[in-house]
Amino acid sequence: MIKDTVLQSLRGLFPDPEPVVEEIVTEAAEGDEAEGEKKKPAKKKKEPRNNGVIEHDYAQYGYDIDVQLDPGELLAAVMIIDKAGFFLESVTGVDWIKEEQLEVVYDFSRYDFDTCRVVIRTRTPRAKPKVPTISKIYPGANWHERETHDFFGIKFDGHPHLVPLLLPEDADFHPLLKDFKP
Amino acid sequence: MSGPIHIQPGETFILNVGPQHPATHGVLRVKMEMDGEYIVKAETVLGYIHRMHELMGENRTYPQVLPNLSRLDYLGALGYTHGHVLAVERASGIEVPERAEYIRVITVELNRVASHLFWFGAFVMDLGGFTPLMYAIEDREYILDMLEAVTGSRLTYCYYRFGGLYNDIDDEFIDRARAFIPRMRKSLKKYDALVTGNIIFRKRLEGIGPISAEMCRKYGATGPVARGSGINFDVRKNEPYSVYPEFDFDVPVYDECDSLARYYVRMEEMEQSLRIIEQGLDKLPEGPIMPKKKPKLIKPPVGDYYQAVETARGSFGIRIVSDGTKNAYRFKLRSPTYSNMSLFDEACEGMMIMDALALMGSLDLVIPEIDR
Amino acid sequence: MGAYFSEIFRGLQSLAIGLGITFKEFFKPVVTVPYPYETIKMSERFRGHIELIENEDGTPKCVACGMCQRACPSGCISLASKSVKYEVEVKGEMKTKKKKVLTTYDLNFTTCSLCGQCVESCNFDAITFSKEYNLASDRKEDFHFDLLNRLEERNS
Amino acid sequence: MSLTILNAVIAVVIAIAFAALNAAYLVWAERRGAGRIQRRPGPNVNGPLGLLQPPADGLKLMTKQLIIPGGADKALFMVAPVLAMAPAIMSFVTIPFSENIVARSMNIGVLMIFAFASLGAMSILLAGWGSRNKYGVMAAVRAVSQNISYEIPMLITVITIVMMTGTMDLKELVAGQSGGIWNWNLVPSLSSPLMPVAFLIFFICTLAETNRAPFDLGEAESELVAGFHTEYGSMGFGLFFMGEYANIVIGASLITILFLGGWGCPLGLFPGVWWFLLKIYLLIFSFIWIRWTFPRTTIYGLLNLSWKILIPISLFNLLFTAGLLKVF
Repeated sequence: MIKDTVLQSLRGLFPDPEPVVEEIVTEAAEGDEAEGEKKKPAKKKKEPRNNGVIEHDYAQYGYDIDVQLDPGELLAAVMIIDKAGFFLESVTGVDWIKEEQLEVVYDFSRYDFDTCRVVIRTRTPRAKPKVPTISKIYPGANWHERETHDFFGIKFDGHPHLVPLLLPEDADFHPLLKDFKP
Repeated sequence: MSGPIHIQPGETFILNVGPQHPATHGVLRVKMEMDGEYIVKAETVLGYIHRMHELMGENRTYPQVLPNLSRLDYLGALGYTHGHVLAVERASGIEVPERAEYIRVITVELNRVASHLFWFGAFVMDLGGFTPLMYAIEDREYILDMLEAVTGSRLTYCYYRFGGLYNDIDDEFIDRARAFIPRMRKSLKKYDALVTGNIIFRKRLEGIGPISAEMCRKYGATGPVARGSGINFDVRKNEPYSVYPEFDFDVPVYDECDSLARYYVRMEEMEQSLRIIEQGLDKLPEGPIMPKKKPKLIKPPVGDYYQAVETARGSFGIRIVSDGTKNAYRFKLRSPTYSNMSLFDEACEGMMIMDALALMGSLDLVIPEIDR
Repeated sequence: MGAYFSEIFRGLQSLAIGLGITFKEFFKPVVTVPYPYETIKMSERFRGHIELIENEDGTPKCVACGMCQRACPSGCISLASKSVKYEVEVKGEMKTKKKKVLTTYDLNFTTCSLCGQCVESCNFDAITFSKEYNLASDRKEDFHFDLLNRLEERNS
Repeated sequence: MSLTILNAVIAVVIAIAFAALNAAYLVWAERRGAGRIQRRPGPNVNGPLGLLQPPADGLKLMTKQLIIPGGADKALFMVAPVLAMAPAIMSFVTIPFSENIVARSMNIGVLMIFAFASLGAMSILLAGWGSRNKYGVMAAVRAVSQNISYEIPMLITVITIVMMTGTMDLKELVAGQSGGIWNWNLVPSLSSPLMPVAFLIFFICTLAETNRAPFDLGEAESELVAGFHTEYGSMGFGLFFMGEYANIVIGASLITILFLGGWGCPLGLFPGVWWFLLKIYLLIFSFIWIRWTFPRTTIYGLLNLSWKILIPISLFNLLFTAGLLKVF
């Protein structure tokens, strides 16, 4: 199963696996509740979700592996994904305004019947959003990253042509930021 | 035909194909650097029909977004609305009655046939043959009439609801659908003889516009574009959703990687869709079309949900990040043509303009769906 | 050499087949409807713009609850009402009751996306779809429908 | 002397009238024909069967403003449409419609028609170049290379026929085929067994020379927008349009004269102008029919067809026929 091998190699990215694994166990056991806390920290905890790998139930969420990591480790993770033969579905962002963070979400999937959807997330401070580009590994990410830059203003470091794609060429606004006023 | 290019410095010129050009089927613009008839470099410029559906998805309640999805792709709208309702149902755990799911599949497949028919006509028109478009539209009209009688609109359907359907199909629809299948099969034979066999047509497509499997993977191409490059990928089979596992159908895959392979894939897909419709009409269970207990207000629990469906153009994904309110926190649409189109810049380098436009036609573009 | 000629021959043959098909189509009857002179009947479920439904006495069924206004994704419905006192006989006594009466019901058809959410959200079956489809005008104002007016015109 | 000038003027006026009328009503025929093939009626609102459509179109075109794009070469831009129409009309002068109906019979009629026909490429080149449009220039280059490469097999085929009949006079060419279908050049005889092939080559070349689909690369709507006449509006466009259809009539007339026995009846009965007109309109119908059936070729496919198939075969035909003529 490709899922297990990918899980293993992705877990290898986290140098201090012990606390992460623990958290996975608790979160997976608690299911919805834990997910809720993690996504909506305003309710109970103020901290966002810790970095790590979570295995998800496909039927409930629509993807199998959910990885959160630092922008610095992004390229290593994408490299693993690329080696395993995944294709890039999309790149997008989420604006977590209460945590002063922007999240970049990468979706990967596979062409064969060994289905495995991987979601990689990385967070970057809202004031100075910057993540490395993956368009060197996946040229298809070029447009997706440009689109994310359009909508969220996230700078993709090393992107060859980071100009507005869907918005007008002179656009200096980022409509999907939660504090955007048209 | 890609030929050797010996570019003299300063000998190239920029050709703006679009935003108003007969071959781009809408407001797409490709900035091509040309050396005579050869394309040296191409840059696609998007956004001429960008409407920010994703922001609308955040500003509106879940049911209010329903009509938006069919505005994405006006040719195969039902596939997109299907993806949306499935995503919201997955997020909020709504059970769908079996009859509703069957009707959804039947109508989606009908819409897929309609979409491919129109593509077929428009593609041949790209190559300069106008008449097949008219024949294709005649058959497509039959489907649209049928869908209009049941959904109430012809292109921008708003037919699916969270948990079921807007209204049930009647016997008239079933009779017409049954009559449609043999009629369509006959038409497909006609198209085969008129277009597929035609030497001019074949000469224009055979070996033209190669897109390798590796390129598909790197750019995330899905749907008939990927299947024309020997990739056996169809969300209906790979990640079965709805009631598709209960149907017996094949996924056409061709290894030639050229425009003709993509043509064949779509033509065969129509036949497979007819098979699905046939089986669906036979198996159609009785029962309600809406669940008994349906939440009055749709408020999915907090979380990040993803749903992929196979539309006429490829794998359409929808991501809903919910914060537990009646509006989505983030509403991401992953449109298949966006990825398919992004490989055009690389694929058309070194081609002649007429071949590049044939390649563009074979990608099956619907611009509102790229720009969203 | 043989391949060269067989390709030419097969090519010509395929062209002849194509010509045969279009020739046959040439003699088939036309399938189009000459639109302004003939029109097709709209199907029963056709969703045109909305229209108010009246009671037996000709007043609109609408109770001005505003559900349709809230359901509309594009905010193209605006309605206003006033409360009217009226007397009913309950158990032999005359009682004064209040009810809301619709005073205006405007549909801004320029932004309507014909999704039908309003009709679905209505709990009183007070609105329906019209079957009008050849609406064309070069003035924006022509598409701000006063549905109450239309209802009166229909009745008169 | 003055009588000859008057004669010539009358002949030219009649030729212009015939060309213009034909051009106008062939557009109508094309649209009706395309409509029937596509199972729709075509223009049918103006007048009975839509017969008033061409005058209405003409009126519309004439009342429109002629826009000259900024930076265009005005002289070339203006002269190109005229160059499209004028040679076509001139060619009519020498075409014999029947034994007596011919404006000016010449003993080198074939040569004259080809001389004028080659001017057509010039007008496309000037139009594309003069309008300062990238699509126009590309289309012009295409159209010129197309016209040159198709003139070769066409002329070789004509040489074969001239060799067989020994005359360049169109009237005599027809006279040589009189008497019935078995005398037509189309029908293979002992000394010319490859004549049907020559006919096919000539037919294809006529399609290509008149820029008709599937060889309409100069216009190539889905690639080059409208090709060489992208920037033309009003009557400039109208002249191109009329020139195209006048060329089609000339092409059909040439095929009729060279291969189908001109005004002769297939059975040798009642020869006359009606047979000639019947034949050319049948040919024109087949042009329309072909246009609305096939997709467009590519520029290299078009050149390949000419240089790799048509020219070798027509050359072979020429040599073969020459040899046979020597033997018999």
